[in-house]
Amino acid sequence: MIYPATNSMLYLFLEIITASLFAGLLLGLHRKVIARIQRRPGPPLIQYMLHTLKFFIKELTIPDTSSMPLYVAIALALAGAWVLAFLVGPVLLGPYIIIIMCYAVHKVSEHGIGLATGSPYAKFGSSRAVLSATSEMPLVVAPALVFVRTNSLILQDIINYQIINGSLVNQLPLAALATFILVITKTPFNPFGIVYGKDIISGFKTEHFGVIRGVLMFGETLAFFVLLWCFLVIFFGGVINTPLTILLAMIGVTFILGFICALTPMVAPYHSVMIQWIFALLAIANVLLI
Amino acid sequence: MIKTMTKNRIMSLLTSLPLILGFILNPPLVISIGLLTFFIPLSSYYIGQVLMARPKSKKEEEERKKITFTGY
Amino acid sequence: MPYFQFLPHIVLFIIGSLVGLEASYKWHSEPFVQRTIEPIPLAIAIIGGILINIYAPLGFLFLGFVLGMRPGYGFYESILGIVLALVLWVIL
Amino acid sequence: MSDILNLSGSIIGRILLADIVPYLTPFSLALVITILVFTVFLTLSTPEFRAMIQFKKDVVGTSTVEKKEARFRRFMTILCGVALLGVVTTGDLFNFALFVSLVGVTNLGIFAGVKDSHVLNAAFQYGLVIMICSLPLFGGVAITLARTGTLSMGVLAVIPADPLVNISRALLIIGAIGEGALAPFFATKVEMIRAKGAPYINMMHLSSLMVFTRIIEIIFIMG
Repeated sequence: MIYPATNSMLYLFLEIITASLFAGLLLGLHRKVIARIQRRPGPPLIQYMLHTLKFFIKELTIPDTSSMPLYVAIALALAGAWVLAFLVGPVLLGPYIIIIMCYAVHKVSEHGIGLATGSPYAKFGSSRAVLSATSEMPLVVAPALVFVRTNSLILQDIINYQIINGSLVNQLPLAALATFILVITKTPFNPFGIVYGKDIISGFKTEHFGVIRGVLMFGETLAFFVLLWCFLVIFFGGVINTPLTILLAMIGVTFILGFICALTPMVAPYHSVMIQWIFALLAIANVLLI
Repeated sequence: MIKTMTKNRIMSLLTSLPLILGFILNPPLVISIGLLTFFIPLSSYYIGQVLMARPKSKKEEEERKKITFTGY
Repeated sequence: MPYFQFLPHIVLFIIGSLVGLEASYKWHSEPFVQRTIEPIPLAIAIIGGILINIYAPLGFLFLGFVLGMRPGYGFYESILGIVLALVLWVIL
Repeated sequence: MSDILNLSGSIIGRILLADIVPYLTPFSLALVITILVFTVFLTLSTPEFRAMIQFKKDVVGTSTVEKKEARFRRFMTILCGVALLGVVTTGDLFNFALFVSLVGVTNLGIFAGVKDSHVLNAAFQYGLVIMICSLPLFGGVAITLARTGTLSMGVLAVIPADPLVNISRALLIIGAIGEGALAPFFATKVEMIRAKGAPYINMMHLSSLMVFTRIIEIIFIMG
C-alpha cells in the first residue's frame, strides 16, 4: 500500500474515512450483541452504515416553522465538531482540552437542533440536552484530571508517561470509571440516553431527516470512536498504544457496552443526571485524596 | 425545480473544491484541519442534496408542501 | 496514529458483507426455519480463514461474506472460519 | 509558561501590552473560530415559529418573536459573542473576570426582552445569581493578586500552587458557574430556555459551556 505523507491533508482525510467506517461497524456490532442477549438474530453488522447511506439519498424537507439557516448549520456544526475532535485527539495526539471544547459544541448543537425546528417534541429533547449537559460536562473533565499526575494534557505526553510509569488506571481508577460512564452515554440504547429517548419520539432528532440526519449519524460514529479512544488511551495507554491494539480493544469494549445497554432500562432524567454526577464527584474525590 | 438542482450542483462542486485542492497542494497543518472541519460536513450536505430523491413533477411538489405538522 | 493502514481490511469487509447479504437473501427467500451448515458458505469461510493469515484484506472479504449473511444464517460457518483463522495464526 | 504549553499546545501569537497579554494557543484558536462561526450563524438566523399545543384540547398554533423584540435580542447575542471572544483570548485574570461578568449581563439582556412572565421571573432570579456571583469571581482574582503579586496567566503558570491560591481557584469556579448559569445554579436556566427565539437561547447555552471550558483551563494553569 502507498502511504501518503504524514500530516498531509490526504492522510487526515483517509483517517477520518477509516475511523467512521470502523466505528460504524462497531455500532453495528453493538446492536448485534444487544440482539443476541435478547435472543433475537439481530441486524447484520453493516446495518448502521446502511442506515447512514440510506439517509443520504432520502428526500430532505425543511419544516416551515424552522429557523433558517440555523436548522441546517447547527446539525453540520455537530459533525464538524467531531471531525475536529477526531483530528486533534486520535490522529495528531494534541491537547485533550480541545476535545472538551468539541463535546461542549456537541451539547450546544443538540440543544440548537431541537430548538431550531419549532416542534414541541424536538423541544422536549433539546430541554433534556441542556439538562444532561450539566452532568456530562463534569464527566468530560474526568480524563483531564490526569493532569495532576502527568502535568500535561497533550495526549502524546500522557501516552509517554504511561509507557514509562504504567497505565493510569492503576493510579486513578475512579476517573477511569467516570470516563467509562461518559462512553456509555454516547452509545445508542444506553441507560442515560434521555436525549434520544423513545418516550419523547427520538428526542431532538424528531424533525431531522434526509441528508441532515445522515450527516448527524456520521458525526455520531466519530463521537463514539473519539470517546472510546480517549477512554482506552488515557487510562490504558501503557498497554494499548498502537493502532492495532487500540482497534482490537475497541471491539472488546463494544462487547461490554452491548451487555450494559442490553441489560439496563432507561433511567429517568433527574436520576440519570444524579447518577452521572455521583461518578464525576467520585473521580474528583479520587484525584483530590491521593 | 431545475434551478434548485443546478444550484445544489454548483454548491456541491464549490464546497468540495477546497478539499480536492487541499489534497493536491498540502497546506500547513492548522489550515488543513480547518478545511476538513468546515468542508466535510458542508460538502456532504450538498452532495446529499444532489443525490436525494425528489418529486418528479410540479404537481407532486405542491401536494407534498401542503402537509405540515401544524396542518391538521 | 496511522489507522488508515486498516482501511483496505475494513472496506473489503464491508463489501464482503454487502455481497453476502444480497447472496443469502437470494438463496433463502423463505421465512427463517432451519439452522444447518451449508456447503457454499462453509467453503467460503474456510477459504477466508486460510487467506486471512496469508493476505489479511482478502481474508476479511471472505469472512465478511459469511458474517454479513442474512440474520440467522451463516452463524456456525462464520464461527468455524474465525476459529480456523485463529488456529492457523497460532500455528504459523 | 510551561503549563500553558502543556495544556493547550504551543503559543501561536501573543500581544504584549505590559501586564495585559492576550495570547492564542491552538485551544483558544479553536474556541475563537467556534464562537465566531456560531455568532455569525445565530445572528443571521430568523427566529423559529414555535408550535404551541394545549394538552387534552385540540388547540394548535404557532407564535414567533416580534421584530422589535428580535432586534434587541439579536444585538445582545452579538454582544455576548464579543464578550466570549474576550473570555477565551485574554491572558489576564482580571480581564477574564470582567468578561465573564459581561457574559452574564448580556445573557440576562437576551432574556430581558421576552414578554412571558415566567421567563422574566426566571431572568430576575438569574440576575440575582449573577450579581451575587460577581463577588466570589472578583474576590478570587483579588486573593490571587494579593498572594502572588501578578494576574498574568503566563506568570501564574510558573508559580507553584499554595493553599491560598487554591482557595481563589475554588472561588473562581463558583463565580464562573454562577455567571454562566452552570450546574448548581441551573434551576433558573431551565425556565429561561422555555422562551421563544431559538438562535438567542442557543447563544446563552453556548456562552455557558464556553466559559466552562475556559475556566477548566484556567484552574489547571493556576495549579
